[in-house]
Amino acid sequence: MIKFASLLLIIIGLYGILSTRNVIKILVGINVMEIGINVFIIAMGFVNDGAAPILSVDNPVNVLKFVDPVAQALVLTSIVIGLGITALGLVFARKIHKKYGTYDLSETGGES
Amino acid sequence: MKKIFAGLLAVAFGIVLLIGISLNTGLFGYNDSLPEDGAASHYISKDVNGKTDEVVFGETTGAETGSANMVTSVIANYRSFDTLGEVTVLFLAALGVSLLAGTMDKGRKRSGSGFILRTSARILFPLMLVTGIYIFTHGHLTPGGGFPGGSMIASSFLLLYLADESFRANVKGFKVAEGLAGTLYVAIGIVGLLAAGYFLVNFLPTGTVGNLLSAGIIPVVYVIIGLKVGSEITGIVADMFNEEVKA
Amino acid sequence: MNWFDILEAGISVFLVVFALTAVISRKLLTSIIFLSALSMTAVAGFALLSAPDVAVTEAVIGSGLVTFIFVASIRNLRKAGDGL
Amino acid sequence: MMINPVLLIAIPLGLAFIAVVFKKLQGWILAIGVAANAFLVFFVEKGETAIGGFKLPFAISLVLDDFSFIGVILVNVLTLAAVAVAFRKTEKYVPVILAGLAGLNGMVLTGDMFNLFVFMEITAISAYILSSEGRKPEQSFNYLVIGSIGSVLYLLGLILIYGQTGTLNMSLMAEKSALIGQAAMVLPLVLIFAGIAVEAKLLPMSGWVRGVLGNSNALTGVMFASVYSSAALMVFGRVFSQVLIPGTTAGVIIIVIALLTFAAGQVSAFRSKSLRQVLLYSSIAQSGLAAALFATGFVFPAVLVIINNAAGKMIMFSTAGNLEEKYGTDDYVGLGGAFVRNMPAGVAFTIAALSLTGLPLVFGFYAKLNVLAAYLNQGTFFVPAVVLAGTIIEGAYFIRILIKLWAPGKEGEWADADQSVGEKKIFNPAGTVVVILVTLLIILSGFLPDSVGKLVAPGGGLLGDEGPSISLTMEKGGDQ
Repeated sequence: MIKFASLLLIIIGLYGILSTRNVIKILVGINVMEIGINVFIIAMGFVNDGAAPILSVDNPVNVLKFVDPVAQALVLTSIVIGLGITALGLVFARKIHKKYGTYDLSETGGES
Repeated sequence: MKKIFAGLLAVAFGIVLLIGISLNTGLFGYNDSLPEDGAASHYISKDVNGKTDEVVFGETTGAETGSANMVTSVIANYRSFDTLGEVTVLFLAALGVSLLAGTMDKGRKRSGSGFILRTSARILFPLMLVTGIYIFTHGHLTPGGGFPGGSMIASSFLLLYLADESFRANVKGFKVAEGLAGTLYVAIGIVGLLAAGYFLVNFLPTGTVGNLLSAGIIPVVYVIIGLKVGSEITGIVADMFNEEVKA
Repeated sequence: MNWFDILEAGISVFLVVFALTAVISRKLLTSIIFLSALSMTAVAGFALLSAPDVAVTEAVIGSGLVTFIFVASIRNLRKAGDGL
Repeated sequence: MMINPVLLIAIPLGLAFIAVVFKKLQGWILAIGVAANAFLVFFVEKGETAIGGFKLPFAISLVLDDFSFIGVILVNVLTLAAVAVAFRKTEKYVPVILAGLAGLNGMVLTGDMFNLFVFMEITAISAYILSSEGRKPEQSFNYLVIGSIGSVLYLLGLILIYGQTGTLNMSLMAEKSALIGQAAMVLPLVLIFAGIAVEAKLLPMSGWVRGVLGNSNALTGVMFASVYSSAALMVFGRVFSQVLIPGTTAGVIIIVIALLTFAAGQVSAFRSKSLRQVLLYSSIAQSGLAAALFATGFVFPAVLVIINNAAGKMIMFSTAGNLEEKYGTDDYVGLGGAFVRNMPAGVAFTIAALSLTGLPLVFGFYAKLNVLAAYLNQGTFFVPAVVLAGTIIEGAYFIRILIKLWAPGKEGEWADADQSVGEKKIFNPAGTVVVILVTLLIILSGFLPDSVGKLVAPGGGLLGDEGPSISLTMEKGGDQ
């Protein structure tokens, strides 16, 4: 179910990006897509009734079925990349706001 | 009009996506076990280099990676190169923000921060700082690691920032810390290259799985990442916050 | 229908509802708030799928810092008087 | 003394971090970093080196074979050229250029698909920051949006393949993905294609090129048009002709999109007025051609096209950037006679234009001939026809520019003083030396094509294709 929901998130995020001219709304759309793909990766890496991949005092030995640690490593990297891209996008948004007085892309003369 | 066009395009993309994935791995349900000789199962049983004896928490010594938290072992040992690349992405983002958001505005008037915010900030700041440091020093034992730990430190500075009138993140100090942490990370890689012939190799002993100093260079790498991510995000926050007030 | 399936269904519904609201809402502040709510639901999803590392990171970065920098950019809108 | 290829990534990265600490020495740090990389690239150890001391299929590896050796040389040498040509403009962007250089080297060298994603992100972010030099924030924002969508799609495609094959290592993934059924592989292939297509300027994802390259100066123009695009195309080549060989359906989709990009690029270049717009559309067209060649498995001709495009565009974009800066206009009607005033730049630009069109006695001729011969040997006639038509259009719009810039006066006589623009030196000394050097290389390799063929593909072929499909050496009985 979560796998299907995360795919819907990616589609909704794409719709969010394409349907608006407001810079901040586009960035929200990008973040929705990022969250969608991150949840999808974890859902792909999940194993039915698998345990969190951490050895600890109560499950010291690799006997249980563990969830895929590689998928989680990929998502950790992807989340922080998403933060970096969003921060940069917001700075561009600010410069657009300073130059054109609005967050709306339609007044910026489009393809110059 | 634009919305309808966007809607159609998104729906078309969605249909292609869902059909393609149903052909590929199916839309519902999860797999029952990891691909048998895939990378994941080797990372879990820590037998990539052929040492196949059982890894027991608290007893095994000298395992490939001493980290009990397998995700940390993947991030800081098996695929440490990804994390180095990852830290560079954040480094560039912080650099871009400071380049494009312009310089700090000296005389900025700020909306006064309420009494409640100031006192709660003083109480919360040390707590968040300590939690952040705890998280990234115990990255190889408990969930969480360099990234959340570093961000928590940044959030604690953010809180202080919001609350305190005169406090101004000494951005230059953070930039220097960020640069040094980055250089240190690359230096560890090069030392590994010179010492044992592989870039970013784990040249410290891995000790017994489970106790604090048990994972070779993982704690060192995670402390560096924690400091670097913390200073970078504080830099982003400081630039964002100042610029915003001046705009 | 054991507890896992119920939780899973609930999180899936919330994910889609929050995402739709974040994308469709007219006011910027509303869409940012629902983005933050979406991020928190994702944290719950990660916890359910036994990925604690990712849940901690997404909580601190996703709902914490991303929401902050969005709100920081929106705040100067109110000063500049642009329609929210 | 052979060095470990990882140093090509570690040195610029370490220097980028140091450059933030020592603000005052940034100029020197950039010069040292770029020069060191351009020098060390020729002493790099061939073969596959693992990172982190773990056995290969489960560790990240850097693969240096003949194919990525050319990519690494292109990236490092052309970055040195770009920095030399426009050194004044780099003082704000020293850590960005160095980190970008590390990302580019990583992209070309890596043997791991997720590591490739991370390095593509590093290169993309450094490109977004460099594009802000063009004073058009909405264009940089547009580039960021398209780049983010591309990276999400790439990640989605990669995860689907990882779910099936269980590995991220390129060579292991190549073996395992060959066993998976055609139907299951179409979507992941198209998704990964969409991810790489952004940086490689291919049609559906190349909306950003006009805004970003249209406002580029001498530094960013050269970086985007020759350095970044060569790296992206080499990555496209490695992924689609070695790791995920497209089956019939996915292959047709990719080839059609690539050829459409080629055709659309040539036509738009013909119709555009400003110098940089002509050049950026020509770059899109060349990327389309190279992508089509890779998708059909002709690796050697594709690499020749990339080298030809990289060298040519380096000269043309640095000239165009400097012309725009000095004369203030980018419209080649207003730049009439500019070349008469700047003889070296004019000659270099002309040679580069001839080489891109593929006229004899320059390197481009050997590249274009290999492209046509590869297709004709394979027996397809439609694609060479498209390529030839595109070349004719390309010749038309380049000749039109050259006439305007050499002899704006009436028909058939050189530009006299009053018609041409004022006397302005457009290249700094280092830039002139670099431009002349590259021009000589283009001419020289035009005269000795087969030795260039041996240099590019010493083993007679790249990534398993059959290598030079035509021999131009004068003595009878060439090797083919």
